[in-house]
Formats: sequence, structure tokens, C-alpha cells
Amino acid sequence: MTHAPVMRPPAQRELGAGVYNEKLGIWVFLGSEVMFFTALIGAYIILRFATPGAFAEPGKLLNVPVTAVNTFLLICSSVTMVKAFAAANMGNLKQMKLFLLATTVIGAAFVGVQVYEYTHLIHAGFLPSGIREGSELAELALAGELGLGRPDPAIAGIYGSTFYTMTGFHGFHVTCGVVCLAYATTKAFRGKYTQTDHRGIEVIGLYWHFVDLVWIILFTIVYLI
Amino acid sequence: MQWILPDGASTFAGDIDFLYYVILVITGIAFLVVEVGLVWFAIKYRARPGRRATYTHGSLRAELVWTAIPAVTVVVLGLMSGGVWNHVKGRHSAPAEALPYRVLAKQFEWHVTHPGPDGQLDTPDDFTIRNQLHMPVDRAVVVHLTAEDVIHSFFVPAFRVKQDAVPGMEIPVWFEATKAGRYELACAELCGLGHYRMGAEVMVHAADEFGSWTAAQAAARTQ
Amino acid sequence: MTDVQQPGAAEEHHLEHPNYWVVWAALAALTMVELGVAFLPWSRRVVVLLLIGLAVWKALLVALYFMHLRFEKNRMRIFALAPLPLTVIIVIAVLTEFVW
Amino acid sequence: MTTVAHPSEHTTHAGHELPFIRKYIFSTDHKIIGIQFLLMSLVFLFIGGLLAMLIRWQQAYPGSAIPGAAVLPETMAPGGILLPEFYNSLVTMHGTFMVFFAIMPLLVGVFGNFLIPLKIGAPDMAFPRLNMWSFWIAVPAGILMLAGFFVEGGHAAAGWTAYAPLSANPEFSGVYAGQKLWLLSIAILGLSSILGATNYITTVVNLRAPGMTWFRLPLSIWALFITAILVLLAIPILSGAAIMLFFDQTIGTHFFAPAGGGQPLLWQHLFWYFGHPEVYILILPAMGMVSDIIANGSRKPVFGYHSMVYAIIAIAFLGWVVWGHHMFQSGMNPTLGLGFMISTLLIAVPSAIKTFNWMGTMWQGNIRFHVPMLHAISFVAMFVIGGLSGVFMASTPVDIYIHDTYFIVAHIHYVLFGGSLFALFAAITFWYPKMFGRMMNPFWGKVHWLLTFVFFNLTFFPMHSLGVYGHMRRIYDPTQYEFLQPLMGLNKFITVSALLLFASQLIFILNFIGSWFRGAKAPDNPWEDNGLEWTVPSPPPHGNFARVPTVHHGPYEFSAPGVAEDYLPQSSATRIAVPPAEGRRVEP
Ligand code: HEA
Ligand code: HEA
Ligand code: CUA
Ligand SMILES: [Cu+2]
Repeated sequence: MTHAPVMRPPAQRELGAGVYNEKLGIWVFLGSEVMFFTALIGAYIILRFATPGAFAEPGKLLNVPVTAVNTFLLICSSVTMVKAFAAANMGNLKQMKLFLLATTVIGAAFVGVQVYEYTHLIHAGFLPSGIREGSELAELALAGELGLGRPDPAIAGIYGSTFYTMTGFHGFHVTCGVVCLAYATTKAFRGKYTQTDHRGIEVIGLYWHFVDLVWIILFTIVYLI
Repeated sequence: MQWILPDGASTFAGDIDFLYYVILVITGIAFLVVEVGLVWFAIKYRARPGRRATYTHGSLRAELVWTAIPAVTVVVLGLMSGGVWNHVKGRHSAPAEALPYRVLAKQFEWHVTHPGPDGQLDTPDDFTIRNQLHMPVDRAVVVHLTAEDVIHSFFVPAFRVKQDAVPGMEIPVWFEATKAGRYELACAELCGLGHYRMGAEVMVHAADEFGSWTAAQAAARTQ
Repeated sequence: MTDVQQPGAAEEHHLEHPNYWVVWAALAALTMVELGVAFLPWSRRVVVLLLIGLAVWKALLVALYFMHLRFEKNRMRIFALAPLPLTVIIVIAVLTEFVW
Repeated sequence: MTTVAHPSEHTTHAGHELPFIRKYIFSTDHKIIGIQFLLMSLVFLFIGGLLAMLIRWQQAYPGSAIPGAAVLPETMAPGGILLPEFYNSLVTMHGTFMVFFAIMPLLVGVFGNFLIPLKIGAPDMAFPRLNMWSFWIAVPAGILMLAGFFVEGGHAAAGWTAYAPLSANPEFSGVYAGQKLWLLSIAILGLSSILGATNYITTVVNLRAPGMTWFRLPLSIWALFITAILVLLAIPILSGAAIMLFFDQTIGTHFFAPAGGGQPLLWQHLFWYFGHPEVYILILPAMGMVSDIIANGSRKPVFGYHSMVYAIIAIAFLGWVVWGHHMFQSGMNPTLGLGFMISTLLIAVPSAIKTFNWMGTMWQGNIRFHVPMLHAISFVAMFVIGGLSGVFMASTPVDIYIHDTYFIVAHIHYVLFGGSLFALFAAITFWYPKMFGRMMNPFWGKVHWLLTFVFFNLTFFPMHSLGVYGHMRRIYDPTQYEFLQPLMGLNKFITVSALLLFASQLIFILNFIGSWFRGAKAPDNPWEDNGLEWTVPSPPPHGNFARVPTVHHGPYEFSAPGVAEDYLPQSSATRIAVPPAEGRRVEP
């Protein structure tokens, strides 16, 4: 330590929010995330009302079973995340590490399944710009199999646009989360978290649960409705 | 400096201009109060040696006054404006007997489909003219506005009419000219590099003259 | 070490933890229910309303238990809920263009 | 301690000589970051001003060669004559630079950073490293935005509002990479702003010094805090919309293109849902800082401190439900327009409270006309003009006529230049001594103020007249229309005034740079102000306060009875003899 001015609080500093900075910070940041997804999901809701018939009936185009499994994966990763935090809280650092690792792996699996889903859809002819002409899906669409209100597959452009943008940005968030989790996991294995200080885990956890929450909404409005 | 609006030539121009002048007076008063007050205070309360400012944190009564007066003013203003707005732009404000036109805006010209002698659109006697809109005086017309590529805006200053033309939408806009003559139609929404020259003209004819003009046009086009 | 008090986890580690596995099971079960409901041959409107209700229920579970909103102080709950009215305002307002 | 957020960590390291690059380039010190934002945004302010001069020349002398512009490439101005497509880029980029890269970073980036920790008695931001990132994310955004001028097809040319489909489809605009760079840059800048806002909010909530209760916060901090909330919640909407538009351009989505089922009006709704809160982001910090400076100049407590706070909150809150007033003529549901008209008009009420309370602060004061005060009074005078012209546009029927005319341009500049920029001149001159440890030259400061005030009004007041005649905005050549011909004299007058206005700014630039090296050494408290920042040396050391200050007073206890001086620092333990006679009391 040096001769530099050192903070010497004459009195206990009051923390306005009653929580430590990082936790308050992540909650504040999540506020901005809510608004970001509002732009994307709001646009989808509005476009869906504005262009009836441009969206396929549930299960006709998108693969609901696979996505349901994926939803389940995300729910699992959420519970392992919160268990990691609880373990840290109780001082069970070994359990904490394992749960963190599990969360990272399951999170990565979610991204993997989504990549698989995307490749399949794109292969079948479902693109961000709509249904590719002459593709397998285009024929189904023209035959009225997809439940598109209008036979012209070009109109499904708005369907592809919203689908890929919303789920894509969600996937991007999950990916960011996985990267952060991997970082936290290595930190945990290097013994950087203790029972008294494991702020990083709580902060990443809040972000992770938020991403899960967004998916719960996306799953319903994109795949089931 | 010019605060007087140029002459209007449509039935509702007067209503809009009246509102404008009402606001001009209201804001003019507010403007004077604030600016005169600022200058006056600046001079009167300039720092002088030995003086000390009055120590006060405010006056609830004074604040209530200057909250209430603007509040009442704007509510009244809102009500007055609402009536005119509904009359001019309300969803179903176009008079039923208005003469229909279709205007297609595209980079960078106006295609005006006139209803022809029968006064109806989508009949064989319709005809389309580029950058000219011919209409009768003292008769309401309703223009169904669309755009082909980007957003344009249908602006006839003398009629106090402005309405964006949006691709994918058809927007009705009505007006009734009160004086025959030639008026300028301008594009008021940035629509690309030719936006500045996307002008056209509106010719308002006397009723009988308009009838013969329409008949002649229709005849010329059917041959 | 001289330092500004940073209440970290220290104040929180005696926090009661709910049984997270129960929440997890509920979430999984609700997802199953959603899958069932989505393909019921009922009126679309009813199905959609049910689905939205279920999604909100699940979202609430995550927010209340996993994100600990149930156990936070009120001011933190306000922080968390503050943006929600804004999300509704824009969607409702723009929808009037098409529904009205 | 382990985390970045830990304040004392910095303080303790301060004595060690940090390498130059850590101290001045990749600094985590909020004061340095503030100064970095200051330099960056002043450069953009200058560029924005330069573009405005080209715009003005074209408006007065359409189609004639601009002296010196022959250096511009053929694709912009062959022989010094602007091309129409380049004119559209100029207008777009003038608005973009001014709004996103000059005024917003100046208010939020500079003064948010510089003032918040100092004024609340904190050693630094809650997350200093995040703060550094927020600056270094803004820099590439600025570079991308500048790069747009040099790509094929020219820079974005759809207005700063980037209305789709013009902005969505290169076939319609002839702009290829430019628009994409614009969108990318805006999205990146958005990330920077969001990180900054997260930091500010956390800092204000959690790091206030003991005794600094909410109602002892200076109004500048209140305003910056509320602004941070607006930034936090509004910017992501723009980012989302910009990303969708970017996808429309690149991967063929159809959000805003009607041909594929998209909705052009959706862009406008999203843009203005961000855009109107944005204009309050551009005015609230200005209002806050002006409140501080007017109280200081008048040597009086701010009149009605509490209602000033509530007015800030009310403006911010109402700002979320008025966005449709930009879309009255867009084809939006007219009934919705009525609602937007009422909410818009209501904003006049909290604005009136603020205006009259500023006047109330001056009333019975003992006014010192230092340079910041002159600018602050001009702010009130000019903002009111801009606000009152807003009332014309808020009235939907009148807006039919004046929408997209120079009346709007006059409004923009009265609120943004007359408002925000005058407040910034006030704030920069007021806090310059604290930032750089030197005083700016007061004589040249006054000359600059006078010339700016005069030429500003000569430039922008006549624009109301243009609007009243129906002169459209964003048109390359007004002589195309007969009804605009008689206005060319006025246009020329405006241009001459604008050139002189620009020239007057050179005085400020010289004063700013000159004082940095040659200015008189600044004392700790040159303006005899109460804020905590004036209790520490100019410039303050890393870590700001030698000991955490304890706050005993509200921020505006000027001329309090029983106090010898006519000011009373917030951390002073001196008691005020008699509580104020009238009205509510600020916690003494
Ligand atoms: C700092 C920025 C700022 C601020 C503070 C404001 C403040 C206001 N603005 Fe402005 N506005 C812009 C920046 C700003 N605006 C910009 C950049 C645009 C153009 C965007 C574009 O298209 O490019 C715009 C456009 C714009 C429009 C759209 C016009 C159009 O395109 O047709 C409208 C319409 O209602 C409007 C209204 C208002 C109102 C009512 C206020 C109010 O907040 C003003 C309130 C203040 C007062 C009223 C004065 C003080 C009060 C009194 C002295 C009391 C007495 C008053 C009464 C009794 C009325 N603004
Ligand atoms: C804060 C915002 C701001 C500022 C300060 C200005 C400043 C100016 N503006 Fe700007 N303007 C806008 C925001 C602003 N503008 C916006 C948002 C639009 C709409 C764009 C659109 O339609 O899309 C617009 C549009 C606009 C138009 C309409 C163009 C059209 O529609 O065709 C015109 C025309 O005259 C114009 C002129 C000017 C002039 C002459 C200045 C002069 O005041 C400029 C004077 C010069 C300076 C202010 C620079 C001084 C530099 C410094 C002080 C730097 C100091 C540096 C150091 C110390 C290192 N502007
Ligand atoms: Cu068409 Cu501007
Ligand atoms: Cu606005």
C-alpha cells in the first residue's frame, strides 16, 4: 500500500438499493435487455396481427418436439445454476463447481440443438427472407399443408424474418451466457469463489435465468401459438 | 419576419389558420412573460456590493399558479384542436359525395388517376395524368393515396393538406378548394435524391369548365 | 483493509433456499401441459389465452424463485418490474393501427 | 478485495505511477474518461457544424460552387457543386453527428462521468472498468460512422430518422454500404450508452456519501440519473430496430418492406418510441446543470427544489407516451393521434414549472454574470422559444401544415442548440477549471457568448418564417418550387448568419485550447459553489476525496442566514441560523 489518499469512511456508507453494486448493476442491465426484446418481440406481435396468414400453424413448419426438448434443457440449466448459487451460499464449494459445470454444458447443448434446428430449417427452404421457391417447404405451402393463410409462400417472408431474428438473438444471448459461465467455472475451479463472496455466480445466474425466462415466452408465442 | 400564414384556399384552411393564430397569441404571451421577466430580473437583481440575495426555497402558492395556468391552457387547446383534427383527418371524415381520385406516388413523380366524367374510380372512363391533378372548385374531393416504392408526402400548402403516402397502405385524404386557380403540390417527405424536385400542380377549375375538361380528356383517351 | 463496506454474500448466506427441484419439476410439468394444450381442438382464442397464461406462470416461477424476487426487498422488485409497462405501451398502441 | 468495483483499490494504487497509457488512454478514472468523451464529442460537434455550413451554402446559393469545396471528390461535389444525393447525406450526417455523437455524449458521457462521482462524494463509478469500455466502444462507433463517407454509394442519406423503406432498400436510395455502416455504428454506440447508463444508475443509487440523501442531490445529478434511466430503456429499442433494419438490408428479411409483408410504419413507431425519450435525454441533463449554475449565479437556493425534481420525473415519464406526435401525418390511426396530442401538450406543464422556477431563482437574487451564468440564462430564454414552437406542432391540425417544414428545423435548433448546446457552453465553462485546473479566459468567453447569442438567433429565428410559408425541410434546391422563390432572400440571410455563427465558435475553440495551456491556475472553488466537487483540488486526484465527505446540507444553500459567506458547501458543518421563511424547506 502507498501513501496515496486512502478512503476512510467516517460512517457506514448507505447503499441505496440495499444490495451490492454488481447485483444492482445486473438488474439494471436486465432492464435494458427487456426493452431490447420488446423491440424484437413487439415487432413480431405487431406484424403477426398486421399480416394474418403469413404464419404457419403450430407444429406444421417448426419442429415442436425438438424445441420442447430444448426448452426442457434450458429449464434444467436454470435449476443447476440456482443450485450452484445455493451450494456456494451454504459453503459447499465442491457441489457449486459441479453444478456450474453442468450449467455450462447444458447451456452449450441448448445452443447445439438450436444450430441443428436452424440447419434443418434452412435446408428445407425456410430462410429469413421467407420460404425458398422450389424448395420442399414451398411445395408444402402451396399445397396448403402448412396452414399458411395465403398460398403464396413469398408472404411467409415476414414469418422467417421474425422467427430467425427473435430466436437468433435469444441464441446469441445464450451463447454469451455460456461464455461467461465457462469463465466462471474456471474461476470456480481455481478457487476464486468463497462462501462469503461469490458475487460473480449470483450475477451470472440472474442473467442466465433472465435468458431462460425470455425463452419461456418465445417458446410459447413462436412455436405454440 | 413573417408570422402571417399565406392565403389558404380550402374549406378547412380557415379552421387550421385560426388555431395557428390562437397558439401564436398564447405562446406570444408566454414568450413575453418569460423573456421580459428574464431581462428585467437580470437588470434588477444584478450583483451589487453589499447586497445579499433573499434566502428562500420557494413558494408553493406561486408554483401552483404557474402549474395551473398552463395546464388549463393546454387542455383547452387540446379540445379545440381535437375538433378540427377529426373534421380534417378523422377516419371517416371525408364527405360521402366527395369526388374520388387515386394518387400513386413514386420516385419522383405523382400519378393522378382522375375519376372521369362518371365521377367514379375503377370505371373505364378513368384516366391517369402525370404530375397534374385537376379538380373542380367548391366540391370536396377525396384522394386515395398510395406509394410504389418509398414514403412520399402529399403536400398542397394552399389547401393546408399534408399526408404521407406509404407503400402498402391506401390512405384517404380529402379537401375542398374554395378558389379556382393553379396550386403547387410538393413532396414533403425525404424520398431519395430527387425528393427536392418531386413537385406537381393542382389545377382547380370552375365547375362547368371542369366538366368540359374532363369530358375532353376522357374522349381524347378513349380514341 | 480500509474500505467501504460492500455487503456481499456475507449478509445473504443465511437466506432460506426454497426447494429448487420442486420449482424445476413444476416448470417441466407446465411445459408438458403447454404441449398438450397447444394442439387441443378447441377454439383458437381459448387455446391462445391458456398458453399465454401458462407462459406467464412459468415466467413468474423463474423470476420469483430462481431470480429470488420473492425474497428481495420491495425496492428491488420495483427495479425489476419498472420496464414492464413500457413494453406493453408500445405494443398496445401500435396494435390499434390494425385492430381498431 | 476482488472486484473491479472496489473503489478503494484505485485510491490505494493512485500514488503509483501508472504508465501513460493506463492513465490517459485506457484509464478507468471517471474524470479522465469524461475528458476523453469531451474531446471526442467536440470533434464531432465541429464536424457536424462544418456539414451544416455546406447545407446552408446550398440552401442560399443552390447549384453554385462552394468556395474550397472543390477538394471534395467527384462523387460528392464535382467542381465544388454539391450533388443532390450528397446533400441528403449531409443532412443525415449533420443530424446524426449532432444528436448521437456530439450532444448526447457531451451531456451524458462527459458530465455524467465527470460530475456523478464528484458530486455525490464517491471515489469513482461503481464499475470503473466498464466505464472505460463504454468509452472505447464509442470510439469505433464513431470511426465506422465517419467511414461511411468514403464508401461506394456514399453515406446514409435517409435522414437521421432513417425512415424505411428508403433506408431499407439500396435500390431506392442508391446508398449501399453507407446505410449499413450507419446502422452498425448506431447499434454499437447503443451498447456503449447502455453500459454507461448501467454504471450511472448503480453509482447514484449505491455510492452516495453519508448524508447525501436523495433530496440533497444536486439537480444536475437528479437529471443525469433520470436521463440514465431513459438511456437504459430507450436505446435498446433503437438497437433492436436498427438490427432489424440491418437484416432487411443484408440477409433479406422483410420487417419494414411492404413487398414481403413488412410494415413501414413499424419502423417509425419503434424509432420514435426511442426517439422522443431521446430528445429528453438531450435536454434533461442540460436542465439539471443549468439549475446548478443559475442558483450559483443568483446566489440563491433553487426556487422549488422539490417540484424541480418532480418536474424532471414527470417530463421523463410523459416522454414515453408522446412518440406519435412525430407521426401525425404518417398515416397512423388518427384517433391515436388525438391521444398523442393531449399527452404532448401536457408536457408543457412540467416544462412551465421548470421555466418559472428558474426565473424564481433569479428573482431577488444577487446575480453574478460570469460566463456560465450568461449561457445558462440564454438557455432558459432559448429553450422556451423552442418549447413554445413545440406547442404549434403538438396541435395536430396545425402540424398538418408545418410538419416537415423549416418550422420543425427551427424547433430542433432552438431546443438542441439554444437549449442543449447553450447549457453545454455553460457547463463546460463552469466545470472547466475543475477538469483542467485552469480558468478559461472570461473576456473571450463573454465575446463568444455575445456573438453566439446574436448569430444563433439571426440564423434560426427566421426559419420559423420559412416554415410558415411552407418551406419543406430536407430539400436540396428550394428554387424548384415557385412558392419558395420569394424566400431566397431570407435563405441567404440565414446562411450569412450561420457562417458568422460558425466563425464565432472559433473563439470558443481557441479559448478552450489556449486556456488548457495558458489559463490562470484555478483555485479549488472559483465560483464559490456548494457542490462536493469544489472541496477537492482542481483537478481532483485519482480517487477524488482524501476522506469520504459527510454531507450536511442541501446543494443550494446560498446566502443562508447566519453564514458569513453567501455560500455553504454541502459538506460544511456550519449550521444555518434561521430556516427559510417561506415555502417548503430543503433538508437543511
Ligand atoms: C432537446 C430536444 C427537444 C425537446 C426538449 C423538445 C420538446 C418538445 N417538442 Fe420537439 N423535437 C425535437 C427535439 C426536442 N423537442 C426534434 C429533434 C424534433 C424533430 C425530429 C425530426 O423529425 O427530425 C422534434 C419534433 C417535434 C414534433 C414533431 C413535429 C413534426 O415532425 O411534425 C413535435 C410535435 O408535437 C414536437 C413537440 C415538442 C413539444 C411539445 C416539446 C415540449 O417538451 C416543450 C415544452 C416546453 C414549453 C412549452 C416551454 C415552457 C413552458 C412555458 C413557458 C409555459 C407556458 C406554455 C404554454 C401555456 C403552452 N417536437
Ligand atoms: C444538437 C444538434 C444540432 C446542432 C448544434 C445544429 C447546428 C446547426 N444546424 Fe442543424 N440539425 C440538427 C441538429 C443540430 N443542428 C438535426 C437533428 C437536424 C435534422 C436532420 C435531418 O433532417 O435528418 C438538423 C438539420 C438542419 C438543417 C435542415 C437541413 C434540411 O432539412 O435540408 C439545417 C439547415 O439550415 C441546419 C443548420 C444548422 C446550422 C447552420 C447549425 C449551426 O448552429 C452550426 C454551428 C457550428 C457549431 C455548433 C460547431 C461549433 C464547434 C464547436 C463549438 C466545437 C468546439 C471544438 C473544440 C473546442 C475542439 N440543420
Ligand atoms: Cu417524394 Cu419526397
Ligand atoms: Cu418528440
